[in-house]
Amino acid sequence: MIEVRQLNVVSGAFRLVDVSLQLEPRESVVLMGPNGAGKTTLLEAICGLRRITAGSIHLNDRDVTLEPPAARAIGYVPQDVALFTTMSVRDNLAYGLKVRRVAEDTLNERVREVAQALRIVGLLERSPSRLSGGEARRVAIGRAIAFEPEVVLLDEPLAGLDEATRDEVCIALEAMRQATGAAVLHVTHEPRDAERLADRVLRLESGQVRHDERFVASGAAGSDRQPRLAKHPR
Amino acid sequence: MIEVRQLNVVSGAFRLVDVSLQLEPRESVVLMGPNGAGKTTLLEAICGLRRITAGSIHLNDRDVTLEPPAARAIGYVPQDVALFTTMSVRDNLAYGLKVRRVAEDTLNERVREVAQALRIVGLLERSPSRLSGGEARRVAIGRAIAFEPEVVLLDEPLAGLDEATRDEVCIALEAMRQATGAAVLHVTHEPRDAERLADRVLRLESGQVRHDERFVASGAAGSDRQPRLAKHPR
Amino acid sequence: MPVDAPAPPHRSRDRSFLLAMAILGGAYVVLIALMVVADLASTNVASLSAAIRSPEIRYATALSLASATASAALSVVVATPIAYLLSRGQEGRESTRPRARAAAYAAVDALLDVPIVLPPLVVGVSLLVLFRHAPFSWISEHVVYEIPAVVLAQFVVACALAVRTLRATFEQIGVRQEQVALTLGASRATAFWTVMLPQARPGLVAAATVSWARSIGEFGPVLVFASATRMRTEVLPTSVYLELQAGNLEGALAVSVLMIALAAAVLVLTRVLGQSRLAV
Amino acid sequence: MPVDAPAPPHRSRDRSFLLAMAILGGAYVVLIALMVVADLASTNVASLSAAIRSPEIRYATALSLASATASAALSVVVATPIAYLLSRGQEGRESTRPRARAAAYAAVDALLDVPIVLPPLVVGVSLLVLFRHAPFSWISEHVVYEIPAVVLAQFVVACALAVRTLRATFEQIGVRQEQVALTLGASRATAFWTVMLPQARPGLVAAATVSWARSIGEFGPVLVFASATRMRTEVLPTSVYLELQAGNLEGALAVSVLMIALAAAVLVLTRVLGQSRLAV
Amino acid sequence: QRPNDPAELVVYCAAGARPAVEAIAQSYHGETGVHVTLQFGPSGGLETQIRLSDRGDLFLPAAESPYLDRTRADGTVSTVTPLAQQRLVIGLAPRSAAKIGSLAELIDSGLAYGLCNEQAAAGYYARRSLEPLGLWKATAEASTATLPTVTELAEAVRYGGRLEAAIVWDATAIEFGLRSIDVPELSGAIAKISVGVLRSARDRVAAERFVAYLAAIDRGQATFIAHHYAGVGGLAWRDPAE
Ligand SMILES: Nc1ncnc2c1ncn2[C@@H]1O[C@H](COP(=O)(O)OP(=O)(O)OP(=O)(O)O)[C@@H](O)[C@H]1O
Ligand SMILES: Nc1ncnc2c1ncn2[C@@H]1O[C@H](COP(=O)(O)OP(=O)(O)OP(=O)(O)O)[C@@H](O)[C@H]1O
Ligand SMILES: [Mg+2]
Ligand SMILES: [Mg+2]
Repeated sequence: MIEVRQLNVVSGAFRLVDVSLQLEPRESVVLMGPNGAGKTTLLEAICGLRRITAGSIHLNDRDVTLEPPAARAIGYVPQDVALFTTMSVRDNLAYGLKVRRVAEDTLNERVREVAQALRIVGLLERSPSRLSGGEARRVAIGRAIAFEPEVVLLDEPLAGLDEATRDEVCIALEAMRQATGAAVLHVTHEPRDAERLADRVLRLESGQVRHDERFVASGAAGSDRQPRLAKHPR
Repeated sequence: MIEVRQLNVVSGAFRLVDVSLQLEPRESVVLMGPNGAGKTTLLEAICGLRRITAGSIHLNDRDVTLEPPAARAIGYVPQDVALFTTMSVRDNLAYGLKVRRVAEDTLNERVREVAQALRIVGLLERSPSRLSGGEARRVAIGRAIAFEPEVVLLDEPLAGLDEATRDEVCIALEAMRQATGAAVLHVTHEPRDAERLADRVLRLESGQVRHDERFVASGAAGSDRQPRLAKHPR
Repeated sequence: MPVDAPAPPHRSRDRSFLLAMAILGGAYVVLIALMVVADLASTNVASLSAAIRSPEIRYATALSLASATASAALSVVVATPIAYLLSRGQEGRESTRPRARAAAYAAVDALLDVPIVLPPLVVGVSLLVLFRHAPFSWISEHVVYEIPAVVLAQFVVACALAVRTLRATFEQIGVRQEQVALTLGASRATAFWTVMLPQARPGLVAAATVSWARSIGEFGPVLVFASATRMRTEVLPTSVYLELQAGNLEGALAVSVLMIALAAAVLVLTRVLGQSRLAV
Repeated sequence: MPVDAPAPPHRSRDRSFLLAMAILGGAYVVLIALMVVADLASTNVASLSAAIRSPEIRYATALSLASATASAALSVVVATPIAYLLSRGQEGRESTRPRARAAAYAAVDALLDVPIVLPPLVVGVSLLVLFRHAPFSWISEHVVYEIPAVVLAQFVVACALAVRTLRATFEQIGVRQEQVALTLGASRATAFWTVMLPQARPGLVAAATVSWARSIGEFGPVLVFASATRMRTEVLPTSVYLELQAGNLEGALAVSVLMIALAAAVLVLTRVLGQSRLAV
Repeated sequence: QRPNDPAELVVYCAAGARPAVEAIAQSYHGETGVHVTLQFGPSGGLETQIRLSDRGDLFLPAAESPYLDRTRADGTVSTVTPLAQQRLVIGLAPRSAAKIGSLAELIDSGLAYGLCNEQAAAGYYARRSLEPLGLWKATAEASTATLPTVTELAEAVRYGGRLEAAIVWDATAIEFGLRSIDVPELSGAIAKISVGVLRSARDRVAAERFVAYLAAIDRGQATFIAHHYAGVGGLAWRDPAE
């Protein structure tokens, strides 16, 4: 569950003013909006990577506005991928589990699971520095979901993926959501992805978030997610 | 004009074996293929950034296989954007003109033109470090085309652009091609982009390049480019 | 306006650029090599073997190696947090009191150059002066003129050099990977250990190298603060000094050559070991 | 298996980590500050004003500033190509003769530590010995015991420190931006000047700082190679040494304090100027 | 310090005097079992160490004046005992063929020669003896370089290449293999090497005992003479402890 209330962020000349949004558990929401609308800024603020000037952020009914990023337990896929360059792909995937001191066995199994779902098993021992764009993106996704966070923020997770992989990654993300009941906020520019992944679509434009009428309908109709939502009435 | 003959590149465990392809002047060709197929590797080899183990590369009927990158005069948009972090956006755009000692006036005008076409006029005095993903991508495109190269290699130039901007960038790229008669090789994963931009679509798969039948038809039918191609019968 | 420069100039320009660089840099490398050759030519095998057989020199060698290693380790350990805090602190420019903060940083920064700027003997004198006063005077008896003084004297200068090197390194490294580590649940400490430090590896190696080399070559502060007592606080630079004072240039150069050989062996070995670990 | 750590420990752990770092690093900063205070306390206004009024000290001040600046500039100019070639050369691992290449690098690398490892007096002696032989002997009369000797003696050591710092910096910087510059038509030289060097700015600043500071504090090599002729080759560290020889501790510390003040002023000023240019 | 053990003595010793003093300390240890710890350094540096550390028993600088004069004046050192003496000479590079009979000839010859800074003993004595003769200014002005210690100066003449001569101690000249030339202008420049007992000495009796040994004509002084210093006369060794 993510709730953002009247969030204000200043980033140089750019500012987000009084942005509010709300995600139920298990809900998958797509955030769209033109380049430079502040989508990444918003996600980073939710992660705790941006100083916010006003407003509050609640995750699972806990006010985390002043918490450090680590306390928020968010699975975050940055737009710029930002893999850990000094670790192998395996260690990148395992990072969130290692810092939680997850037992060796569980950890290895979980890494294998994620790698299989994202089709990066063959890359596990490689260094991230020479991965192709699409490979790197998948590792970033795997790193964010391996520790099974309850809140997942994905900043253009499908950018640079080929068609076949895109399908598989969508399936993997959906499976992850089913398994953990996480609330997922995606950023994408691709209406197709929005249609496919979203229970709801939000638009960020001139600093304001609003429902996208086009997608609310199709998203609600085109998926079997509504019932599940009902099971978790906030 | 780009001609690649029997190109071999080794990159760790990955290798491109005997890749050949050919682009006429003014031709716009889209290169597709799964993640990790070697598209970026191929583009970098054409740019002169990879040591090639066999084969040759010809640009405008000149064998550039042993030339340094600067002598090839290719407009290259890297997949990882790689803007010059220590310069303003304006200086990024002007870089290719500056190193060619283009007169101040021409340079300024050209930068303005490109910035307008790509809708980044407002960013000109900014540092690249805080640009949004889509903004940065557009700057990278502008930097590559500002000096009006005769050969342009674009590695996923539209990734991360919002829909409206994507249209405008496509128009700008098309205008550039009209104006300079450049041969353009795009990499993309998006069939829509392929359809829209390509005279022809090539597929790179398991180290081999082949025509994509689906797109050859649609590309030829759906555009008015065939006549222009005919005017330059190589 | 397609601008197409002709091809050949490019390649030859690139060559002459690299050549110019190689000449400029090579001149210095050759100068150093010639200095070493000059030293070698001015000593002789007899002096060298006398040096190696002398128990005083052996003791000094052992003490030099041990103290320089201790001092370098200490330097890196202490310089790392300083350099990290300085480099990361300055990024938080949106501070509430930017002026005061900037002034504090400038002051600390200037202070950190003091051990490099101070003439060597004065570093030793300053330490002596310091150890006349509490709380240092409480342990003065176990430090001044004793082995801990050797390490401390070396450390004071070496650490300042390590800070400079590491700070440049940390400033070069972006915060992005650290940020992602934080979102993944790492505490700042964990992010620092697992993400930041591995990225800083070349800088850490350079800092360790430079502080070790400086420590082993350190003379002035050691002479004043630890004294030059044979078989107790005599390190190799002290041996060299004493030989020079006794008019034994061959002996002094023999010990210097020994130092060069030792240092080269240690540094190359460390590098090779470090490299092979890296190459995995 | 959603793992959700409770909140409070995170923040307090982060705090204690930063605190631990601040304490570890702060200890050194405080130590240096105390050394400066100790020096200040052991001198007096009379000695200070005597130092400032003495024409010899004034001359030494001017010579120190000028020679250190020359030496630092020269160091950065020479160290940059060395560091660049070393850091970029090693990346081309797909070389035809990797073994030979690696050995050559290791040798140059070890050589570059020699001026840091050598005890100060030996650096001076080595230079003296070198200048007895052609081709150096041809210009010996204009160098040895003259002002060029001051600069050369400072440069030999300062440059080695600059190389270490810059090399760590260059290794930290990826080749990507340089590569893109090449595709845009830049020669390697142009790419180096316009793309590489600006990225290396923190390292260049650190290298300049450290070599300037080291040059102004340099004593042993200057003493031997340039002598301590008053009003000719006397620099501030020599003045300090002479005061110490004369048993005038207050005077020696007064000159030292002067040096610290000068160096701090210069370094802070440079930094402020540099920063403001950067802040655009 | 352990009271009953053979006491350990700490002696601050000018680095230039190391060869002689080290030998003496060794034989003293052999004869009495007392361990003598020698701390070497430039005399002025040692003086500073003594003042700042308030430790040690004896101070043996490169020359009595000015070091022991100063320290005696402020009470840092009490009794001062002469051990040997040396005189200033012109040291010529071993390879040099120059024929020099006086300081004036040296100045006129155009040979590059060096002096010691007057803060060091050798410079101090040179000035003190040449100033009354009205020669100091000319000597200083015609010199090529001034070095802060006499050993670096001698080293420079022997190996350095540029200096051909220098005003140095006779003992130093011999030690560094220079041709030592007595000149009339410097005939009065004789410096005593003396040892002073420090105020900080914990066991004055032990300190005086070693001083006696150092000064004994058949012990310490003999060694100094063997190291090219001139003697100052005195008594043979009689252990005061017996
Ligand atoms: N320091 C700054 N000064 C001025 N503008 C800034 C600064 N930092 C960020 N911005 C601007 O803030 C806007 C929001 O950036 P953000 O990365 O959040 O956009 P986005 O919605 O993620 O865009 P994209 O779809 O391209 O990724 C951008 O226009 C960016 O240029
Ligand atoms: N040093 C290496 N060792 C092993 N594999 C490597 C190495 N360097 C590159 N590769 C592999 O080469 C393949 C080609 O990479 P390239 O970046 O050219 O792919 P791409 O077609 O551009 O993919 P994408 O669509 O994801 O951008 C990738 O699978 C990559 O992992
Ligand atoms: Mg974004
Ligand atoms: Mg690619």
